[in-house]
Amino acid sequence: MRYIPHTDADRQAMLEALNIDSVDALFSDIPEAARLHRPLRLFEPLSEMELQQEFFGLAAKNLSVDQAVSFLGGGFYDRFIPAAIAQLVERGEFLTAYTPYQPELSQGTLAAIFEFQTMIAGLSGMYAAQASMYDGASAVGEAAFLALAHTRRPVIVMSSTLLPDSQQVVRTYVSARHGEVLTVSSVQELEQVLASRPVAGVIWQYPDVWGHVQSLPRAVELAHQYGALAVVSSDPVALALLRPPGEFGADVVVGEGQPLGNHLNYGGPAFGYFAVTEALVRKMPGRLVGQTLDHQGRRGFVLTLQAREQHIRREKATSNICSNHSLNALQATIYMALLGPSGLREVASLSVNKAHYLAGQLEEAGLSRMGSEEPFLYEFAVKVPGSVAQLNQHLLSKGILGGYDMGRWSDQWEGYWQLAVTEKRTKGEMDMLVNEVKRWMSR
Amino acid sequence: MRYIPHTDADRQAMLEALNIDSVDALFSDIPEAARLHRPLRLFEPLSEMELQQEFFGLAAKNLSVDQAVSFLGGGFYDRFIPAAIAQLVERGEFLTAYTPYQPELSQGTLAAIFEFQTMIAGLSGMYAAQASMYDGASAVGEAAFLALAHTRRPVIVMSSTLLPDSQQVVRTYVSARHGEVLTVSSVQELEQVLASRPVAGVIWQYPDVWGHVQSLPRAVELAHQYGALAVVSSDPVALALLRPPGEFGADVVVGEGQPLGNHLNYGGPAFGYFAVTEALVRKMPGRLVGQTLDHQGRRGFVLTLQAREQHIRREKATSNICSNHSLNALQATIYMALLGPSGLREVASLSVNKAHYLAGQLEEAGLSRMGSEEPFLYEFAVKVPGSVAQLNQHLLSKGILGGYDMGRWSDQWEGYWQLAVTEKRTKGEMDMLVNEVKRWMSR
Amino acid sequence: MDVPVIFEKSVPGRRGIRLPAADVPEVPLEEMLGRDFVRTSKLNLPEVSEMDAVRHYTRLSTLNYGLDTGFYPLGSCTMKYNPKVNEAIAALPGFADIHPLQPDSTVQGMLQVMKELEDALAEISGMDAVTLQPAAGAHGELTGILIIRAYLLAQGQHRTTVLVPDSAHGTNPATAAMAGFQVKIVPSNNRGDVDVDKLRQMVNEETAGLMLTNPNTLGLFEEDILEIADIVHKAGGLLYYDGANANAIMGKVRPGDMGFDVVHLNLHKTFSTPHGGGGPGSGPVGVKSRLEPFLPVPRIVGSPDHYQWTYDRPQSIGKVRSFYGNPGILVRAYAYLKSHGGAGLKEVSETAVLNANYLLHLLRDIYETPFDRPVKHEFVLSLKDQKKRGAKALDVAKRLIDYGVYPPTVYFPLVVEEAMMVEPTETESKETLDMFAKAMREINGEIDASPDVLHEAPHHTVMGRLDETLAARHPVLTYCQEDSRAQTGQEGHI
Amino acid sequence: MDVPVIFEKSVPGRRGIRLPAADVPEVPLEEMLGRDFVRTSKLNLPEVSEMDAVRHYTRLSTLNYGLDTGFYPLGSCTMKYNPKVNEAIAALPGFADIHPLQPDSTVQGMLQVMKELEDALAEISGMDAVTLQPAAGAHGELTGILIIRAYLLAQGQHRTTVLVPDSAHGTNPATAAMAGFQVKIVPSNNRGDVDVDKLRQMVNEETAGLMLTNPNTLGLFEEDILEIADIVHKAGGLLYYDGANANAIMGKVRPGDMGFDVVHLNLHKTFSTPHGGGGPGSGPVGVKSRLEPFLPVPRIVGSPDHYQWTYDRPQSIGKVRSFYGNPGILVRAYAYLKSHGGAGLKEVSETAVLNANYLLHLLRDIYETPFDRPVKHEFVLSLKDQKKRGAKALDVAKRLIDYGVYPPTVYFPLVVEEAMMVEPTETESKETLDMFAKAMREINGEIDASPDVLHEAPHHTVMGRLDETLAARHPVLTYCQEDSRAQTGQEGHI
Ligand SMILES: Cc1ncc(COP(=O)(O)O)c(C=O)c1O
Ligand SMILES: Cc1ncc(COP(=O)(O)O)c(C=O)c1O
Repeated sequence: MRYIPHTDADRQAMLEALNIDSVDALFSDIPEAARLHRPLRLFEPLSEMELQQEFFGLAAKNLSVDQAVSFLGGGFYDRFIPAAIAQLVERGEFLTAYTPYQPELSQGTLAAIFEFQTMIAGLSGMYAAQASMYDGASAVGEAAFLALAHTRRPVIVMSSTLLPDSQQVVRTYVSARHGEVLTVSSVQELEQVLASRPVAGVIWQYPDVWGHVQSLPRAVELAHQYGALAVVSSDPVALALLRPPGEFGADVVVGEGQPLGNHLNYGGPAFGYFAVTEALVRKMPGRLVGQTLDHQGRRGFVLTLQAREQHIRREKATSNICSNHSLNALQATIYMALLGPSGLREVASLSVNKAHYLAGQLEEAGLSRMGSEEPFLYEFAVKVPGSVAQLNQHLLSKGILGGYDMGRWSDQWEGYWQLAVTEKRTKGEMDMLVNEVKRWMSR
Repeated sequence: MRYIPHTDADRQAMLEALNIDSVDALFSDIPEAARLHRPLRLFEPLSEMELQQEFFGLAAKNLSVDQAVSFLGGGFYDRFIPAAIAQLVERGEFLTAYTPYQPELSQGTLAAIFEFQTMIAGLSGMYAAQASMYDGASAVGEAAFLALAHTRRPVIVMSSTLLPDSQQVVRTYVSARHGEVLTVSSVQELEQVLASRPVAGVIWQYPDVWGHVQSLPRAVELAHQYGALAVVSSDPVALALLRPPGEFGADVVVGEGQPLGNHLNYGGPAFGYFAVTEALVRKMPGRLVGQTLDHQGRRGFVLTLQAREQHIRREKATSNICSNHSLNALQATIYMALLGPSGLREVASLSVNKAHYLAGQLEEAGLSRMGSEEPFLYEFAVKVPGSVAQLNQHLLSKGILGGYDMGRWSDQWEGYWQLAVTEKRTKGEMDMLVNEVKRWMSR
Repeated sequence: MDVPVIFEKSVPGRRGIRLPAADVPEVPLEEMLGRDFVRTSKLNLPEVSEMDAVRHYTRLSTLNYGLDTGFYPLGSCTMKYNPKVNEAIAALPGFADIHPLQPDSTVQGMLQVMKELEDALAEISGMDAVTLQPAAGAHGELTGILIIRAYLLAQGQHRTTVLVPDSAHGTNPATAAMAGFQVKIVPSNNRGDVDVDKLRQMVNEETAGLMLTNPNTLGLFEEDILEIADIVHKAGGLLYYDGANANAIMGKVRPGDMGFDVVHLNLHKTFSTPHGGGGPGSGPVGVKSRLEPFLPVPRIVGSPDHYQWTYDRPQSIGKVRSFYGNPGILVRAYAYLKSHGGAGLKEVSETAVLNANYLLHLLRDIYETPFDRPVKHEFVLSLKDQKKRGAKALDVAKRLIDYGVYPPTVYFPLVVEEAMMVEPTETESKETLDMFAKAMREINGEIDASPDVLHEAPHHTVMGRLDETLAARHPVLTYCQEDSRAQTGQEGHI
Repeated sequence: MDVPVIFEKSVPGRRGIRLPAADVPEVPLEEMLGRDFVRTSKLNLPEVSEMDAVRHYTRLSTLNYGLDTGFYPLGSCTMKYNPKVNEAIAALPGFADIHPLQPDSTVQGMLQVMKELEDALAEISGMDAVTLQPAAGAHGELTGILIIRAYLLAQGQHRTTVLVPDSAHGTNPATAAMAGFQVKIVPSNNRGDVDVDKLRQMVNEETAGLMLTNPNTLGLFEEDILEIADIVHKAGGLLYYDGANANAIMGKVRPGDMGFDVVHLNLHKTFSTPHGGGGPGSGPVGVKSRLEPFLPVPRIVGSPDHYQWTYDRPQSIGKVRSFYGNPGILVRAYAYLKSHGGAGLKEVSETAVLNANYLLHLLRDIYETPFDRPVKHEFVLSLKDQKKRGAKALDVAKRLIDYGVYPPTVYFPLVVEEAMMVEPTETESKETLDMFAKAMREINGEIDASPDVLHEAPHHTVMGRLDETLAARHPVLTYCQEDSRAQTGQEGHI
């Protein structure tokens, strides 16, 4: 087979050493009744040449954002990715290593995670960050867990403007702990709920699905006033421009890391990040890297505070996470190193400038923005006169991946069209979009 | 600018250290009259993001053999390239090193070249091979030089079935040395020429442009009989199946290395190879790597026999080659290591099987093969009833890159259509080709 | 020399990647957002040139050891060769550059990959339906346990405990607890198997299920598996299969045929996707048909003409992460499956088991094997004797580094004293196994001859043994410019 | 440990990549070809698994030092950062997977790149027409010299000598000789420039031309260039510009404006394409309009609507290689140009020159500079004094390796005793230059304090100094299974 090095002679020598005739002897302890007595019903094996051809064909059946003009967002963004990242991340020493259990052979991964933790803590304005989560949504879920465990209260309150998938994951996760999840649509509602029950954590998104930011300070304040933890979910690129959640007093900041140099990958793998205040460091899920010295006094790095984790604490662990999304975090680390503070700020502000241009053009065309009294960054929603699905269908025929049909998420948002604009979109592309929208409207 | 690290402060500190106000002071020795007093008239600089977009657009204007079905050959073949090669060759330590002048920091490159020399010598059946030439055609040209210098005779005879570009390069190169080049179409003609003049070298191709092989032994024999060197140009993949030129007594074996794991690259970079008998080792152009020991007796590798080369011998050097195509040779080395003897043989014999199928189908359709009495490998030519250009145009509209129109090379071959079939072509693709040919013929 | 960090290369004002100027009017940020919402604190990212970054991360990579470096017999982790072609495939823009919210009609190739992978994993595991959503093994466990709970609840059963053998991986008890269950530990018997009698006594009407790895973490096949399944099922519980060790059984025996109701598989182990220094992975979950309604949403439905996502699953446990899982990993795993086919997978498992038994054979006269049985794809040694003679499992592990090998897992499973867990995988050659055995035998000799060579190992790495206690006592978790070195060992951050 | 070679990993019968079975009938090879033409001798390729190969070449790479490893101030080689984005661009199937014999209509994107690159190089060098065909600098030289000869012959002039300064790179005299010219060496004066008086005496009706590098290999700008051009032109000869040092002059002065008639540029130096351990490169040649008819065929003609190749150039020197040059390299160079634009290139040269002068400034009080003048992008030190004190240029070079730096070029140019030629390039930071100067100063101190440290350097590499005499005396140029080690130093192959 493809990747098995054994020659017939090797196999024979090994069987002889074991004093058996066939490998079957090594499987004799499997109960006869359980064994599979037929071949697996799968495909014929392909050589690498055939495999390449087959998968080139499959890939060609997908429309990539390199072929179309995309205005999709919702946590994942079509951002520019510097070419250097792939060529570094693909190096076998990074790509094919396991979790850095043996620090002497893993300083590359460990040092990079240490850098990552530093960058994320800085971006979010928090004391410390861990090595990575699977994605933004499960990071929100784990933050809910942390709040339940830390406060020993049973209720999680989340904003209705949290990303849809994050909301669903919070529900799934919190239900596992027999907790209750409530959704609120405003800080007023939030205050009512907090006043009515013992709330463990308040989860807010910043900027939220409409691109809004203004409710955050009050939400954090209220959470603290009622003894709940304030959990904030943020697109990390936005934090290059926005006052970081930590400065508003957030206890936990989490988010989807894809926009930091990770490919869209149809939703994964990217990574989630998780940052906390000093008080909560030992409550964080997942791996943490710390600085230390070797016996000669040289600085190096190790996995640390492992006593929190499942392999030590087992049924008493706060989280079961073991493998995380280390390579994706490495991609983000290199991305942030390549861009630096000015580059990341440029990415975000270009996106803001362009999104505001597009929003303006659409408003002129008669599509009013959701919450138009509030400022927004580079993602926003407009009300479409008619079927968003049909509009998107029209645009697709012109090579445009239109915005997200918010009605698919909730009936309440029927007719709302969520558009994200990144630094990659040009004025020409936006004008084309606007023209096609107009044309469709006057159909 | 893009890749200059200097901050304003750096620049200032350096100017101060030099005690000058501006870098212009460092250019004051350039005569005023020669200086450029206007900006260069080039383009506006592009950021990496714009650059990616621009070049994606340019690339999209080309039809790649991944999008079409190609039957083009002529020294360059659309062969299967294992994915592992790129990921190894792109490693910065290989990619961004210079010629291995400092062996202590270059053992990777040196050991790989040593392996390459071994593989090429073995494939061609020769005593030794050097580190690489620019391409097959210039390798043939350098072989002609070698023959002129070695025999001190003024005439090079080449077969008319040598690749067109190789023929042209031989003419250019030999004319530089005030030598004469004669072309012969058969071994009979060859004998006449040899009998008539003092010939330095006879250049034969094996298999030749028609895919034929049978004339080689006699050509080598005749060359030697008349005191000329026998130079053979061979597609290295063919040598996995063919008795190697060295076993027929060739003095020099050269060829185009692209088929060994190198991309088509619109003709370059690939590489040329150059192998010789023991007697001619010190006459070879280019770099050679030899085995040696370090002061602790450990085996390592160095550039050796450099006394042949331009940097030592200067105007007395036999060749001026300095940079070669090392990275392409590394690609070939890894390719040959991955395929091994059985894999390379499979590549060649699959191509043979498929080419013979196609030739049979075309003959059935009424297109007779050039030299149909002679065996061939995986490249052959057929006579097209009508305009090859028009046939190719028809095929292109069906997504097929048809064979080469030999009439473009020489009026003599008007109507001949050279087809190459590699392991990548499927029966289905060949049947499609044959059907379209038939359809075009009955237009 | 200290291990470098990028912040130390930073020079104020130095630039790597720049973005173009805007082609639209500038938005005055402070005016637009309001003062309170504009970032005023410094973005503490490094300021380096592109070449600085390339050199730094190239250098860091050389401080790492991967499968591409050499033998990596890390028990329970199935460090088999990660095919390069799968990387190239996953990087194709048609897979890497598609947005999760694109219309289904524009991602038919990806949906086909995912659907066919679901079907293949169902066949391999003997289950009826598979979800690809979980991001890793532990995540699959959580998903599976939530499915079990949802199923039981739907039957009106409020069962509260999950049974886990004492040899289980830490994620098993952690998962059960995370999902709100009480965890009860089932002891192993003196053959390394689950103690069936004890199990029989432990099950009752509270039992939601049993989580089991088979072959278990000792590398031993649970011979009584059918009886175990029977006991749990008769008590009304379900059987959960931790598929971390599936590399031993493909084409030989299927969890579904052993009686398991829910299975997770680790694509980053059995199906060769690279581990990336800790992830990403993928932990698909397969279930028997009666559990199918409870799988996470969305589900792929349709036929090769047109696949699409459906959210219409009223009994679903919901979502465990955003979108659909890790498609970028799924593509690689599917390419791996396509390279092998059914017969190929069987050969994979047979060879993995042959390699483990062969290697154990080369070591067993010197290193104690706590259970004298044929193993499956990995084995556990007990270095009790070596410890008595002066070298702990950790010392032997560290010394192996000097022999050019990544050390096996140590101190797991917990049921074996001074455990060393070796998993060679099928992609390693006989020569490599012989080399490893030779190293292990030499090291065993060194214990008596020159014990300090072991205690001070490794000797040739960029760092010697690192002080983990120091790291934990005074955690320094982020880089501080002031004096990074001084922090450590003097005053902690916490 | 010996440096490994792949053949030592070979095991008979082991397989890496396999091909599929044929989908057409098998051709009986021996029957078809005839016995005499079928290969019977063993194909001596290694038999290894894919993982073996990946590990072996990964390991070999780690024995190499590249620009991505660190500072590489190799004089005359312009080892500037090789942008990664250019690699990614060149690897796009639209560039990498197109066949040279495809119809022009199917490669318009590539032809556009090539045509626009020709135009840009013409503008940068001040020439009227450019061919992209030559594969490297030396190949460009050959092309250029053949063009000069063809031009002169077309004027009915049979001129037989080419003048080359004594400071010239070896390829210059080798090229002239290769092209059938007699080579005459022009001495340098005591300022490091061409001795104009001597030159005046040397030119005559036999003079076909003068080959010159400017700035020359000493890093000095030939101040008398206009007079030199005048002398050669008046004698009826042409001026050839070796563009290896063009990194010093972009946007500041152009060879065409200095009086050069033919120019080659090294895209693998000035325009940042990676050197690949010795190549591939690209050496386009630019000429003044009267030489244009002699450029190699084919030429690109047409307009942005439709570019095409033409072979209709009756006076052309013909071809110097197959097809059109190295388009894969041209794409990278064009991407580099597009990233910079005119102002950017000027800044490149200004910074390269600033860096060289700054670094020289840090060293000149300790290391002798034979010519006390501002330099351009590189400089040459003479280590005569260090040699007297006990350490040759080679010793200092080898010792630099221990400081983590790739050694500069040594013993070239030949006109400087114990020469060390340093070219920092513009992509290196002030910190790196300071670090290098510090190392050089420390090493200078070591010469007196502990000379053996230099003689035995390098100390931390995988190999110590290698015995080059042994290698040349008993050349072992291929791997022989029997006893590879034994060959070396006992009986040579030749
Ligand atoms: C037996 C076993 N179960 C579960 C896991 C957890 O898998 P993951 O790391 O993918 O979450 C592991 C990982 O090492 C394992 O070995
Ligand atoms: C001054 C000079 N001329 C010519 C050359 C030859 O260039 P290439 O190696 O590209 O053939 C070099 C290369 O080092 C050089 O430095």
